[in-house]
Amino acid sequence: MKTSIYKIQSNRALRSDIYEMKLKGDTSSIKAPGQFVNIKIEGLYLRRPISICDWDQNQLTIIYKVVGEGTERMARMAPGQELDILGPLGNGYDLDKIEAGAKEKRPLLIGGGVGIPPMYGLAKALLDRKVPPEVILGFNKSEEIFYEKEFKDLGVDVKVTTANGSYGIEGFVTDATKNPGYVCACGPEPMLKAVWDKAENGQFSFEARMACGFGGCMGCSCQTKYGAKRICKEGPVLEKEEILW
Amino acid sequence: MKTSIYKIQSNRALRSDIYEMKLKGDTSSIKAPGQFVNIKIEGLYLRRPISICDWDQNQLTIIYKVVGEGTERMARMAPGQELDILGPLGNGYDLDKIEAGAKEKRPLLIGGGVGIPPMYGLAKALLDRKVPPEVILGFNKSEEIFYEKEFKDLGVDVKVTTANGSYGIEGFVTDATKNPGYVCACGPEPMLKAVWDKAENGQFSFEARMACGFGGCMGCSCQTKYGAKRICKEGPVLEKEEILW
Amino acid sequence: MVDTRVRLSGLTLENPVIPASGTFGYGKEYTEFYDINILGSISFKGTTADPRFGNPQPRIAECSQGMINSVGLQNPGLEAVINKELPELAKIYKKPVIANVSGFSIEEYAKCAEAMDRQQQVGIIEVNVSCPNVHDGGMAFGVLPESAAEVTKAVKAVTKKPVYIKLSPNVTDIVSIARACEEAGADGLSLINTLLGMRIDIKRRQPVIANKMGGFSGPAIFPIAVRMVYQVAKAVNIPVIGMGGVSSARDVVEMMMAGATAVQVGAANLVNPYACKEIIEELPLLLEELGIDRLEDIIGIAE
Amino acid sequence: MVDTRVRLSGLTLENPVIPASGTFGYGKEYTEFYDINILGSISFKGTTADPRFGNPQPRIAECSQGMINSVGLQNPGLEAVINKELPELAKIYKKPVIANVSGFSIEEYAKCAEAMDRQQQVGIIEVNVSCPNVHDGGMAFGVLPESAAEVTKAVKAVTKKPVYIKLSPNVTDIVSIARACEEAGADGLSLINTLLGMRIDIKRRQPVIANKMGGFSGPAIFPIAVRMVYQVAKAVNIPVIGMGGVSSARDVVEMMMAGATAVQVGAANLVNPYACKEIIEELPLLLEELGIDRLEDIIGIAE
Ligand SMILES: Cc1cc2nc3c(=O)[nH]c(=O)nc-3n(C[C@H](O)[C@H](O)[C@H](O)COP(=O)(O)OP(=O)(O)OC[C@H]3O[C@@H](n4cnc5c(N)ncnc54)[C@H](O)[C@@H]3O)c2cc1C
Ligand SMILES: Cc1cc2nc3c(=O)[nH]c(=O)nc-3n(C[C@H](O)[C@H](O)[C@H](O)COP(=O)(O)OP(=O)(O)OC[C@H]3O[C@@H](n4cnc5c(N)ncnc54)[C@H](O)[C@@H]3O)c2cc1C
Ligand SMILES: Cc1cc2nc3c(=O)[nH]c(=O)nc-3n(C[C@H](O)[C@H](O)[C@H](O)COP(=O)(O)O)c2cc1C
Ligand SMILES: Cc1cc2nc3c(=O)[nH]c(=O)nc-3n(C[C@H](O)[C@H](O)[C@H](O)COP(=O)(O)O)c2cc1C
Ligand code: FES
Ligand code: FES
Repeated sequence: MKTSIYKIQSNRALRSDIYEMKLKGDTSSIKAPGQFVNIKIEGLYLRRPISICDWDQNQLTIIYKVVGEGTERMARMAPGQELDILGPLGNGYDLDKIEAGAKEKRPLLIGGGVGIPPMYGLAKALLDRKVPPEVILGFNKSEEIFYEKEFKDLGVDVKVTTANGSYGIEGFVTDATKNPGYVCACGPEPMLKAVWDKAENGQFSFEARMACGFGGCMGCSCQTKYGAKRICKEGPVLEKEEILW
Repeated sequence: MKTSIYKIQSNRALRSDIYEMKLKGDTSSIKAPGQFVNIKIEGLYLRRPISICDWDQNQLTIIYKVVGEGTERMARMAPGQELDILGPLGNGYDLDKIEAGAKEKRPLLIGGGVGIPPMYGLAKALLDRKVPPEVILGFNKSEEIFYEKEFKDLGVDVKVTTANGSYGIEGFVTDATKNPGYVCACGPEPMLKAVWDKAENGQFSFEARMACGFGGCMGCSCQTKYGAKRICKEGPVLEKEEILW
Repeated sequence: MVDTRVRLSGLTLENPVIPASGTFGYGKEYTEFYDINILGSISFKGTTADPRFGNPQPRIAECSQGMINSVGLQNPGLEAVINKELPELAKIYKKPVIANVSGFSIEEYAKCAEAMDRQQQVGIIEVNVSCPNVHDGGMAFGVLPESAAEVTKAVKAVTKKPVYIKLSPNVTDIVSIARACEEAGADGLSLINTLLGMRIDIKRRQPVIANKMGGFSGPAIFPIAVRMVYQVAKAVNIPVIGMGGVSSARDVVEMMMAGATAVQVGAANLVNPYACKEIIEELPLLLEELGIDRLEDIIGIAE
Repeated sequence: MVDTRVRLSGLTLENPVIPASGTFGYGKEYTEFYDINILGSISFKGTTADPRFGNPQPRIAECSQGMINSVGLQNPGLEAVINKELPELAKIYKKPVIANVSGFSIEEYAKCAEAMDRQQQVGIIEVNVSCPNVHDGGMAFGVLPESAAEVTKAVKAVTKKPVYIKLSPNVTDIVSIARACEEAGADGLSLINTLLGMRIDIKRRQPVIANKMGGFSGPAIFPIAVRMVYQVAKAVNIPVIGMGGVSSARDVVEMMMAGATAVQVGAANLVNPYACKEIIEELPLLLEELGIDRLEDIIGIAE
């Protein structure tokens, strides 16, 4: 964990309000998919936490949705610009546990909205381990869909759900699976809860408003079965059995 | 008076801590030398007031000394960058009065340190009126000298004083003139006071910490014989006889 | 079309955006930038009975996202304001204005208010019991419920126009002061005035401001202002004009959701003379984006 | 070489830079960024008698040049702090530390202080009578001279270590509270704690923070902190630890010229984990530039 300077290599709109940014810089400390980075944006006080979507030796990919001032500014950034980034942060998904938990059935990765990006890195990591996952991507409507092709290009099974049925399976991510076994999920809290209710076991990634992102302020703490955990440090990924709703 | 966007054309060091910046933009409202502009600097709250040194149809020249955060940032700016500038502001020198006041002797322009830049524009304006001025430029030591050549290139008489005698006349600006007649001066307050004591008549340009620069806040008010005046609006140039020390 | 009107004690403003006292003079300087008749109203520079030069120079200091001023109520005095400034203001601005008055004694407040009561264009009298820039008096009245109430009563006794008391944020319990003013008959409250602040010039090893301390305002104080507007609006039944760091249409909406019926814009005008104009233009677009048809519906909506 | 040492009640700090309570945990997280032994001291997270989770989520909001937190004194409780956190802190940090303690009753303050009195590494006990994030108690003690004095006396009675009272800025007259603490036997004062602030999410039309209000800190509050440190340092004869928005060596110098003997850095650590390190490295260079040989010489130099 450290702060370092990354240079923007590309910053393209995947749809009107979702961007994919590729950054060149030191990725050597990234330990697991599901970790995140904390991005300093000139003129704003707090850094902005964004999940790592993908990385290789010296390139980092993030995907972000424009929801406020920080992400608006990010959307206007141009290749060549440098960013002060703190990371990698958080625990990320525990691949050993996924492998162990998904002996009978294939692991199921479920992403909703901007919970999708970390599932991409996770899918790749599982493929590397020869534990090919199944993937469900949830959207509200067909116009919102992004990264379906990128997942398919990995060679994994991908199901897409849309709440209004305009594409893929009509309904929510939970409508695309009957008896989910070991699930890794990231997305809005109501989705996480619905998946949690159904899944046998798994890992769930949470969001919280953060000040530091590295465990210094207790701003992001949540209650778990094993006491308080910091989403930024002991999270963002929690085990199914420890989660208290 | 309005805010508009100017583009930096050049930004060169005249000496280690003094820079000359040329800006492209609308100069059509400039009425007189001695007016100033108020520059927005990204990340700082208040604008920075800087005198207009020179201008032509679409170019503005300013000269500034690096003394704090704002001017430090300006020194790092590169050609092509755009600046949000409010101006022209203030009254500027009254050329009619100079002409009327300098019937017997030539008008004497005295600039000290960063009080020198407005004297350049003033000298040019007086030359245009066929009222060639004499100029005295005051510095502490020879290494501090700037713009001597530029003044000479205008074809005006220029005397340079240095406090330590390392160049030109040893002493202060007042040591370079016996019986100054009509004087226009800009520089540090002790210099203005010394010149004011000696001069028959003239116009003196003052500084004040400003919030708005256009008369809205009363932040810059000073007492004069005729009541309170705003340095940014009724100033920065005051007549000799109205100044209260 | 979005309805941006708001009502303040019988006055209907076209929009809630009002330049704050002391940052807009009597309007004249801003006519060079835009037609000031777009403004909801104008709170003009604080008037005292006698002319005042104010405090010695320097009286401005920069801060991170804000500024300190120690202007100290510079104004030409009641007579000149009424005979010269207000007639000139009437020429350039056609709506009711807010007369901000100050004083160093209860009598002075009453004297100023009484004179303002007779000015046709004055729609509201805003009583500044909270200026941190005058040594005795001024702020002292605003930091205790009793003295704030006393000023309120004295002013109410001499005017039929709505009286708004402008509160100081430099207090332990702004709600108790707000309540005291309401009980004393205030028709509304304006808050917040500046926070007492200080900067030191580390090269000169001296305070930047000649008066040492001054009034701190600008975006930096916005979260404190929102908090106080929220607390006060929940506690009283009279309208609150919210201010403190407002610089954008978003800030206006946030202030109103906290409980403000109208909003004043101070320091923002100084660094961007078009600030109020930009806010007024942006406001209907933002409201549309947020799905708000009638601006008045959001007053105090945040629970 | 510039001498950056400062003395606090018999303790000599190598430099005046101390991470502020609640923004540095027990130091561990920061060891990943730099060797924390460069720090003048550390004020660790506020301790209460019992473990506390603190307030519900969300408890962080962004502001212009600052932030609001409503963490609400999350800590593992006195026993765990003493048996687990402090022994671990002793392994990674070798100098005396500042034990920040809180309470919901006079007895709780005394209990925490008494336990801290027995901890060898604790050099100073910092008594937080000013947390705005706990509903009853906490801040209430810090807003009245009488109750602040009462807490001071109760803590002084149970410890021989220097006792610093941490004051709230959310008061009308901080000087009266400072004086009351001094008279009650305080060895020093720490100020300021956070200002009570609030933000509203205009899309959700609700306060951002679950608890509605929270403690506002960061560069935005610096001018208020400088003013209060100046007022208090002039009024008392005990050392003042200054804080509130300090983010650079320049800020440290300004705070000390206002009267602080040492300086705490809070929010700045959160947005830049290297903040204290950078300040400590920059400080001697800045002092040299300003012609200051001995840092202690500038304490309170601004008149
Ligand atoms: C561990 C983690 C991973 C994330 N990964 C992604 C991702 O890969 N892609 C993506 O689009 N978004 C992601 N988010 C959400 C993202 O952090 C917010 O959308 C972003 O901070 C909004 O910033 P803004 O300035 O545009 O919005 P504003 O609303 O202006 O932000 C104001 C403040 O609120 C915080 N905030 C606002 N929304 C959220 C949120 N949902 N979660 C946490 N803080 C928030 C901001 O960080 C900032 O401090 C992640 C959040 C967390 C905690
Ligand atoms: C009418 C006028 C014309 C000026 N013309 C010039 C010029 O042509 N060239 C030049 O180099 N300087 C000029 N100055 C001074 C210039 O404004 C300051 O040097 C500059 O604002 C310093 O900014 P800073 O951020 O570097 O310093 P900082 O000290 O960091 O500034 C902090 C605050 O103090 C203000 N301030 C600091 N010094 C002064 C000062 N001397 N006068 C007014 N405000 C100050 C700044 O504007 C800012 O608000 C002029 C000042 C005025 C009032
Ligand atoms: C330069 C200046 C002068 C002010 N003069 C007055 C005044 O005369 N009367 C008054 O009630 N408030 C005065 N104020 C306070 C403002 O009206 C307003 O309450 C405060 O600045 C907070 O708003 P802001 O953060 O938008 O500036 C003044 C503020 C500034 C910056
Ligand atoms: C996240 C956070 C937690 C805090 N927790 C405590 C605490 O436990 N005890 C305490 O005395 N102050 C606490 N504070 C206040 C700080 O110690 C400091 O007084 C305040 O933040 C002002 O300094 P700053 O502007 O540098 O942050 C906390 C501040 C923050 C930002
Ligand atoms: S955000 Fe600071 S501890 Fe998690
Ligand atoms: S700087 Fe505002 S009136 Fe002169």
